[in-house]
Amino acid sequence: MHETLSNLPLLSGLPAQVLVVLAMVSAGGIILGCIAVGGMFFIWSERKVAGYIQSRYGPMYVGGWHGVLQSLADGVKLLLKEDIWPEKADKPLWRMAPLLVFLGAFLSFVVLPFGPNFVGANLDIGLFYVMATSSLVVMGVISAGWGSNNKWALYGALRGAAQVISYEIPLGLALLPVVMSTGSLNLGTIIQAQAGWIHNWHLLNPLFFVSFWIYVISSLAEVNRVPFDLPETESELVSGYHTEYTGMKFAFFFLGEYADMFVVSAIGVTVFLGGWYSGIPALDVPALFPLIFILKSFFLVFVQIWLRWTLPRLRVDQLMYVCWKVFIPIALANLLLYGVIRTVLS
Amino acid sequence: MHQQFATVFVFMLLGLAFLFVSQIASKLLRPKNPYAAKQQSYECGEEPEGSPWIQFNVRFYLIALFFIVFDVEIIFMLPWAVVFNEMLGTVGPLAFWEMFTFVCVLLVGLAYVWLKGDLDWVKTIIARDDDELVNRGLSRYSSGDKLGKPGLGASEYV
Amino acid sequence: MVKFVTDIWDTFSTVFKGMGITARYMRKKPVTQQFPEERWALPDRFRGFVHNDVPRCTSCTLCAKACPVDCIYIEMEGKGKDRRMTRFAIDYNKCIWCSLCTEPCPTNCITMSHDYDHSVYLREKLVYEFVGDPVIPFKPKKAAREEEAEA
Amino acid sequence: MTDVRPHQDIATPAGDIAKPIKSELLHINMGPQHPSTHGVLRLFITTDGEMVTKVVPYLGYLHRCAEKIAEGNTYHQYIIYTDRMDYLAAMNCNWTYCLAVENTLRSLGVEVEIPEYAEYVRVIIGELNRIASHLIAFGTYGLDIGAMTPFFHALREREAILNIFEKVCGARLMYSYYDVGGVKWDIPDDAMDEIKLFIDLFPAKLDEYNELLTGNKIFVERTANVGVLDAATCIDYGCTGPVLRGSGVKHDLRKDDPYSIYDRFDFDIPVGTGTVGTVGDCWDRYHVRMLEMYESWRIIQQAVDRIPPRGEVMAKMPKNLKVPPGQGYYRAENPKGEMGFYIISDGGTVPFRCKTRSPAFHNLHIIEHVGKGQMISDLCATIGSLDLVLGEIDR
Repeated sequence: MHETLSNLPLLSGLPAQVLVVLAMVSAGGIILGCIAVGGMFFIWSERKVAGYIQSRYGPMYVGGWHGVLQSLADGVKLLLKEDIWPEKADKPLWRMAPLLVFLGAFLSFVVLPFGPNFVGANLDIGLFYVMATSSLVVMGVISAGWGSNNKWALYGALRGAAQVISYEIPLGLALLPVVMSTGSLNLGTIIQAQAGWIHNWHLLNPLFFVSFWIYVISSLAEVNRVPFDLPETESELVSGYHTEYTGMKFAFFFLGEYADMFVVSAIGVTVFLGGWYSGIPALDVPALFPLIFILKSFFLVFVQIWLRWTLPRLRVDQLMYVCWKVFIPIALANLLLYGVIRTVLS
Repeated sequence: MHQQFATVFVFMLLGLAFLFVSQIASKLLRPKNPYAAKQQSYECGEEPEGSPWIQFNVRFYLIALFFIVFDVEIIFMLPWAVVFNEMLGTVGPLAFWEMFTFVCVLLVGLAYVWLKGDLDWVKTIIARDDDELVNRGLSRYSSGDKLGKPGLGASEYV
Repeated sequence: MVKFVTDIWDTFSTVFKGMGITARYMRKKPVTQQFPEERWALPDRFRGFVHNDVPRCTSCTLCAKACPVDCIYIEMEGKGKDRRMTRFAIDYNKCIWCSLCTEPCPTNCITMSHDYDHSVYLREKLVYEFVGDPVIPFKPKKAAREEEAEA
Repeated sequence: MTDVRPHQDIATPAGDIAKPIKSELLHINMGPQHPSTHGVLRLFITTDGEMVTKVVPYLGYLHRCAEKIAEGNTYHQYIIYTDRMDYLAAMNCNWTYCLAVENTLRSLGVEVEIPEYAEYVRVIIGELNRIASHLIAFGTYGLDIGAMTPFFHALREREAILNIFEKVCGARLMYSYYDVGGVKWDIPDDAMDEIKLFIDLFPAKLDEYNELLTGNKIFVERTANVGVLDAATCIDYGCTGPVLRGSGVKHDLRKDDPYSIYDRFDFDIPVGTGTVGTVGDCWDRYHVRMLEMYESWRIIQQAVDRIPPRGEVMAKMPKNLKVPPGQGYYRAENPKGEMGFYIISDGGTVPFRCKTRSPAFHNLHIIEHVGKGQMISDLCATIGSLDLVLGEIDR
């Protein structure tokens, strides 16, 4: 990216190092803006989808057409909201929690490959990096729950911890066959393996079919969405781990959650749905790559929203049952089966 | 490569900057009117009974142990998965059978904890010394005894 | 093992069934109304704010007696020909829209109107005074009463 | 009575006895401001991790002294207070109270002849309100389990019923429509058309609910075998209505002790059968309500078919209703269970005492018994399956 910057007339005289840093900062700024705008868009679309599923309109007034700016108005409202802190809270932990949740989601965006050249940091261990940063969220959840000195929050945090760490295993195991196939953890390389016609997508490869389903369901659990939204079960735990948060702190939890939704969807698109490729070679022009990638990710986000407004939620022991007795054995079997097939075929 | 990680670092700084800027902006704009009732921990509109910072019974603490085992396993498997293709070419089926053995050993472990019942939520209220439930377990789906003390004041619990 | 597989199958099939229903609703038009712009056509019997038509009020206090929450205040001065109604007030803080007051009214002057959105900022403003200066209560004419009886 | 379970029950599947884990109990106020206590119920729960070891319900956050108010209001005036008991089925509460007054009058020698047409109107409106109440029960139960959409779908159909009620009596929640001796107004033609339309459309909606929630595997797993109440316990605690029927007891006053004109209609009493779990679990109680909506639909259909031409809707009643000295009790099957009014009269225009037997009050207290040893999520599911209305519990 810094090469592009060096071509700009204003910046052409600057030394290369400065340009590199400038490139990093501008990339970060762009992604930050995308998260804020994208997060608001997801919140708005969630409310609209929920509305239409439930035979009502959802937000309609702010911003003219179908209340598109409702989330912005809510954001401004949250910015102006009084910050209420529980007197007995463990202040440092309590203050740190929303930052961790947001940061965990934000850091994952660095490696998301929106296009061959539209990537913040093209890490060779991209997939591993995403798995690592997304577990930062659980730190935030735990510190929120423990720090707020609230019993419901405590329940939410402990459930969240058990859930997120458990579901990381099937999530990782589901991704392994693809890694074995492509021989790389670099997200760009994984996408390039799916170039060409649509049947090259890993989703349509029968060997990866089970992996895909395990990934999609586990990713729901990773981002605490229905039917796995146990950390914030609003009907049982009032609001779960963010019961005690108001104003901007609450906004960060919210934004973090929606950013996380996008991250897992984007990883799903990268690994299984052909990333930035449209599936039709004629359409694969570099200018369209980010658009295709984002549209596909939006589709997966939409599926998450759709599921949320359809399903009841699981109980905490059933959640664990599904993870340890269904997904992990199936994922392991799937992995071994894939290994056997590859070995035999070679 | 270093530059890539530097990017990650710059991102982190940017994220933190964003967080702090918005917090400070909010601090400048928002009203401030704390009082005792507002700052009470939320417990459905009642005064909180005791502290939540207790030795909490995490039934699934065993799961945490298994998690560590399995997560380490995934970390071992990731590099293997990356080089799996190359190894098929160089060492042949051995590339698979090695990992197969490794996974099988872990599967035995999983089977063991599964059969032992440690993957089940312990669906009992365990007998406790400091409670009226002394030496008595209640199964989760049983209805328990009918002689609960009715109408105890909340103060009697703390 | 069979149960394990059928459970997974059941889960997927019922989840997809539910998603089918919700997907169907996503395409349907919502049934709700955009309240301030679109308004509900109120049925004839709608029980809105109680309204008193003072010129026809005989100040007989039957409505006040019928009210189960005592939200109608009627005050009078004088006797016989000098009788004046000085106050007829309804406290909508208390009113429960039961329409019991309309039943005993001899002249049908107290009615349930079709108004329903009288929001105010102060509770005191919900005490509606119907009488400003003292008024002479309405005296139904005998002829009119006979006509009514015939009808 | 102490029920010490054999060790197999508390054992892990492999047969080991669970070993004590050192941990402390957590005391939590669940409610009055809690999303799943259906109002301002306060449950003081003691938990050991996720497991609830003790549940104590505390009442009175919505207490309005309804029974005391009855002693200062005439028999007519008290009707509007019965609206505010079970506010989700206000028509049925009105009806029960009017039945109680009428039957007290009858038992004391005053003849009350309710017109045939009024009886049909009472049945149609009462059963419509039963459907409306069960729709709320269905919707909020979905909320308790975590599904939000069924709630809105249920509200949508409930709106259709409320529109009918609005045309019939002018109010959408607090109807005060039934009167001692009949009903206050007849059903206008447009409302009758809407009732017929509702009859046509409702079964399809019911099927949709079943597809969306009842059959859902996650829902079944959450509710089957949870909060099991056996028939004997239910009877011990005085539970009635869907809670009792969910435990397999075929008890419905509309059949067992027919009042009004229920003996003329053909309908069944659904009972819990343990289709997906044990008899008397949450799913059974929930499913009984779903089936009851269908049965109510059948009753309305028959009543609409057979309703006589429009006539008087009120019996000849004195303007100032006085009940001779004496007493009387009458009960009727409300959506939540068996509601009854016990009226003592000293001969005046106001009752000397008017005691209410409200179903949800009796259904609630079983939570202390069944909540023990459940998980918090199950407790929410159990509370939801009892279908509590705090207005009626606290009165």
